[in-house]
Amino acid sequence: MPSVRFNKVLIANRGEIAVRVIAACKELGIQTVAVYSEADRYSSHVRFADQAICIGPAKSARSYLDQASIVSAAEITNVDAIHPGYGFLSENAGFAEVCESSGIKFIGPSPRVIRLMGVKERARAFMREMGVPVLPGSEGVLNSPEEALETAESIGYPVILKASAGGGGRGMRIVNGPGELAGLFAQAQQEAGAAFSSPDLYLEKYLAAPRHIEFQLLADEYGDVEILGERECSIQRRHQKLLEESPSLAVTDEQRREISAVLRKAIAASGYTSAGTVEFLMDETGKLTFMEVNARVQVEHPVTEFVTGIDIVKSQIRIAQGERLRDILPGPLELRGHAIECRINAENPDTFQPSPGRITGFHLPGGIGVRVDTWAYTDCVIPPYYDSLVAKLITYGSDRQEAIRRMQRALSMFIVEGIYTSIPLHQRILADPDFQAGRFDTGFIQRLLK
Amino acid sequence: MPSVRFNKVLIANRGEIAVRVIAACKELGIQTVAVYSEADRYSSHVRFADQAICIGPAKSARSYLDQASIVSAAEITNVDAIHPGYGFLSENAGFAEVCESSGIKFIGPSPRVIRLMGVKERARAFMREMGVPVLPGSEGVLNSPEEALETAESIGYPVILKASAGGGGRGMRIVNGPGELAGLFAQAQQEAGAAFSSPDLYLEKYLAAPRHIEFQLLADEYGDVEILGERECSIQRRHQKLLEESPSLAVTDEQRREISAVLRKAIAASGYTSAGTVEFLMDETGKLTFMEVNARVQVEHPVTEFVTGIDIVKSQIRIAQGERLRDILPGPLELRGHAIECRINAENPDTFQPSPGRITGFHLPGGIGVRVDTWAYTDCVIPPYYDSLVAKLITYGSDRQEAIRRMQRALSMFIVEGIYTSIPLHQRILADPDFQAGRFDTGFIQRLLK
Amino acid sequence: MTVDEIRELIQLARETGVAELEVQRGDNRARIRLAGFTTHQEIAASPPPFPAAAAATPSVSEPSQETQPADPNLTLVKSPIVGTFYEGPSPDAPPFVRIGERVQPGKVLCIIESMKLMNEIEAETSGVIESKLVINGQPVEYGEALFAVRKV
Amino acid sequence: MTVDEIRELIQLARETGVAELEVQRGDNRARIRLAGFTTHQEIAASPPPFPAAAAATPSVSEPSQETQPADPNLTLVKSPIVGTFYEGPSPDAPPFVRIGERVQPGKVLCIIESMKLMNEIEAETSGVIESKLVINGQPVEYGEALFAVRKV
Repeated sequence: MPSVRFNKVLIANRGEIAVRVIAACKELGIQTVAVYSEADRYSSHVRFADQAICIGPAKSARSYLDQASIVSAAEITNVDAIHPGYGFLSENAGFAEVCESSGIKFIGPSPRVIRLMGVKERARAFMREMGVPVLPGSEGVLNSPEEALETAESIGYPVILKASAGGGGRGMRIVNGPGELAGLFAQAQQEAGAAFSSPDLYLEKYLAAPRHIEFQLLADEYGDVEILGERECSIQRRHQKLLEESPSLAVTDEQRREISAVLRKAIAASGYTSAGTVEFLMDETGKLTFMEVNARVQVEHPVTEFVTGIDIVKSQIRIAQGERLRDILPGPLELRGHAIECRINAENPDTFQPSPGRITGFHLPGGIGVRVDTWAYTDCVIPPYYDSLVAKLITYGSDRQEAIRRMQRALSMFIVEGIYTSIPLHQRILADPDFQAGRFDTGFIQRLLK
Repeated sequence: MPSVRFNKVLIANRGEIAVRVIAACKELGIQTVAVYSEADRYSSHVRFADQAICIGPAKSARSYLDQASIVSAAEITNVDAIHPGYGFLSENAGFAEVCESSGIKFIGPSPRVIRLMGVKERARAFMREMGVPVLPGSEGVLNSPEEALETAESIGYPVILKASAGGGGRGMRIVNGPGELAGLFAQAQQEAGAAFSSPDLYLEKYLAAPRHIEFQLLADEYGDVEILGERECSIQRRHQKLLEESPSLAVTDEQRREISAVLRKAIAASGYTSAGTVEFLMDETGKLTFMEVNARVQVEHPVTEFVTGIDIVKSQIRIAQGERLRDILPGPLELRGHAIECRINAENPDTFQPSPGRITGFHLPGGIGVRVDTWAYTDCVIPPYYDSLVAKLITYGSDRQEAIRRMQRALSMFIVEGIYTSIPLHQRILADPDFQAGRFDTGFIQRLLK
Repeated sequence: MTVDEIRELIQLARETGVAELEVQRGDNRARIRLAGFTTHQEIAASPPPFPAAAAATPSVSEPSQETQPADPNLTLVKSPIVGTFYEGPSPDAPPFVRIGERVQPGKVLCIIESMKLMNEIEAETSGVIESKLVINGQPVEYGEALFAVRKV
Repeated sequence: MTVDEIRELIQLARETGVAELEVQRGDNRARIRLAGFTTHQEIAASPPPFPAAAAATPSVSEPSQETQPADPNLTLVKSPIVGTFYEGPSPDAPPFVRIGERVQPGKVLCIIESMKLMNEIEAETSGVIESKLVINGQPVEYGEALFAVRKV
């Protein structure tokens, strides 16, 4: 695979991640093509791309999820590659295949790897084989409620039933004892079948209040893998992350070394290329077990960029150009300082109702250690059709306390008028003594809001 | 000197540096008092401070330079300390004395040290004694044109006559041969007398096309000094810096070590405290010679903050609280990556005429490696009374090339409508092959604009 | 500018649903900004402020309702997909329609090629082809106007 | 533009419920932005509108021309310096002036202490003291209104 240079890249996404990818392309001297729905005509990604193509009406199914429109836009603009961002088509193996068959490089893992990681139970089995710790659970797909019962008895309750093709909580059931199992098995199977066209289930030990910790990886097309430390993502509400940080206070240096070593081996063996994230759960004893792989760039990648100094999106593009990781990375990996990200959403901080509408006043915080990733601007309209992310506010400090204090002052200087935002909620989180002490798990927000 | 905690600090400045100091105070949990002239009533520093006091009309002499008004404002708001920013009263030893005699801590060096550094020829003599390389020149103040002639003969033409109390080019004359000396001596003496109330002159070897390189220092009240590397500031137009970077391509590791060692000793011996900058000239052979000390925070301090990870303004405040440098700094000093600053001025990029007025559209660049320090916002008015600095745009990269490319993309995403800005000039500088190769000196802009 | 005149301007701003109105008459200038508006109005009616940018970018064209002509008897035929516009069934064949030709609903007007598929675009109204707005072989985006048809 | 005209403009802005009104007539310019213009959403969650924020921050008062009263017969005496307001020459002494008292130019109205110096503030116009706008011992900023004097 010789190294090529892309002349032009199409970004099959919208919002802040589209602006993020455009910035990376500009820094690499690559021309950009934005695609947009009618609702996003005045969005920043349209403004900052070299070309922009309207691909359909507001509804995602007919625009950002419409593979034919996007590939047509790529063909008429003659791009070399497509960056899918996150969400939408980013983990769609079929779309990656269509791109490749149209002679357009898909900036992400190969369709085969996307598929492997997309079938949760296969990814789990693969990681277990490679020596990555996984939660006790079924060996593969459960063929019957009886098999589930047997497995559950052997690992002990509570257990969780999960859809093999799943995600987002659908097809999941927590089982607290043998009496509930048969009924919940049937429910989960039905739900999984409806949501993912596959009723396959597997089962794991259920952790009531784990931490959610993920490791960032980069892998080139020559088998080189680098693990860029971890991110602490336990501050979530209904599986939606609100605040992320790196490093995690709960991960020891030894754990980081061990997990990085075993992941480097496993990821290389899987044939994974591009950027990706390996999600883990941490139980009360501090033990990390594999959960799943996100085969794309994550929303929260900037915290890793701050502590490593590595540009993850530029790395993705350069890997797709066939460059070697050792030429892309600035030197030996070194983690420095601490970074925190707050996802500023257009939503009522009390009721969590989305709050689309016109931003009548907008002032971004700046200064030392502050990064803002946003597509918004004064007088823009947050459309009601997509996710509510308005901006990502990321702060860096030489230690966690400095990063927290800096986030607090940046939030106090972040002005958004005309819509509700989650800024007051973030201020509550940051002021909480348990948060400040690092004592939290995925149940933190529920307790905070009680 | 026991360590104290300030409860409240008054910022005796305006614009971006006032906002910068407010941010530092917020991160330290210190209350802030802004002072403002009638022209700055709607400025960001007024908005973001905990209290704000109008101290006079637009004219600086009756507001930001009015010591009585500022000290009165400090007294009625009961602050513990005053941060002077840069410019205005920041290097006014008399003001520092008034503060101290009013029981208010002046965040900067002592009046004695400000005075020493303010008399250029005394500072030069001091540094020479301490072993810091200085340009060949007179031993002290020149008593007569004859003495000047003798000195000039011994070091060789061209030489430059400078006002001992001077700055900003006034009282300066370049002398190319003995025939010109007497006449230019008289002119310079007269100009110095008129501008600085002191006709004292000294003389140095004149360098036609030097680089301008400065070292950042921090010094605590216990004699500890740290040198935070250097900044390359040769991109200037009429002594006004337009673009700064750190590190300088022209400074070798060995030079950096040597100069840092000798400066650490000299600064400690001078009794210097707080932050400061030691300016050097570099001749064509790469030799560095001392020029002067700026006894305050510099406009371009953010490039050093990026490559060292040290918050210089917070360090100033903590030093003034009596804290020790070893407790303030996060660990052993380590320079990482490369940072560049562009000063975005409200001025016509072709004629250099100031361009005050209302900013009708304002969009800041963001994303990875981008920092913006500004007081401006959509719909703000740039007043005609003060300097034309609208924003400082600073980018960081793992190397100089990445920092340059990032600056180029950030400038392309920086939108200011309603006034002219220097953005097009910065784009020209960054695109220049000599600039990109690092081949430049203080004559660069003049050549670029020809 | 009298108060009555300004009142009239405000009334005008209300009626037209603009968010802000700035008027200058010689040395006189008035700027009006309205407080209450709904999202739906905004999306359709608001002029791009900083995104004035969008309109200024040459490669961005403006699809759908915004390109509806003022003349009520004129209808625009717009591309329902992204692709390449072809005026005839093959490079050598004559175009499906010519300027001045009368068309009925169902009449094929052009082909949009998208992902190697040839999609025939049919007339939805009857009328006379008044203009062809794109040239043969040109890429078109979603909602881009292809023909103007005059009702007769 | 007279005060009455500006008053009318403010009245107009109030009546029509606009968010902001800016009017320029030759050299004169007025910009009006109403405090209560926010939508329901903003009232709960949003911080004060940004550029007008200074006016909304309690510790900031508005000096000079902007605080001139609408009544043309009323003159404000403003502090020419930053300092502490004293109504009398010493803590025990009676105030220099009382409400309702008639003053002539040159009459000492109060003292502003600044950096240990006592600065006497004198009346510049003749009239009757209608109100004392600050209390004894209160810190005042530059341009802050101290007294309102009615022309008689």
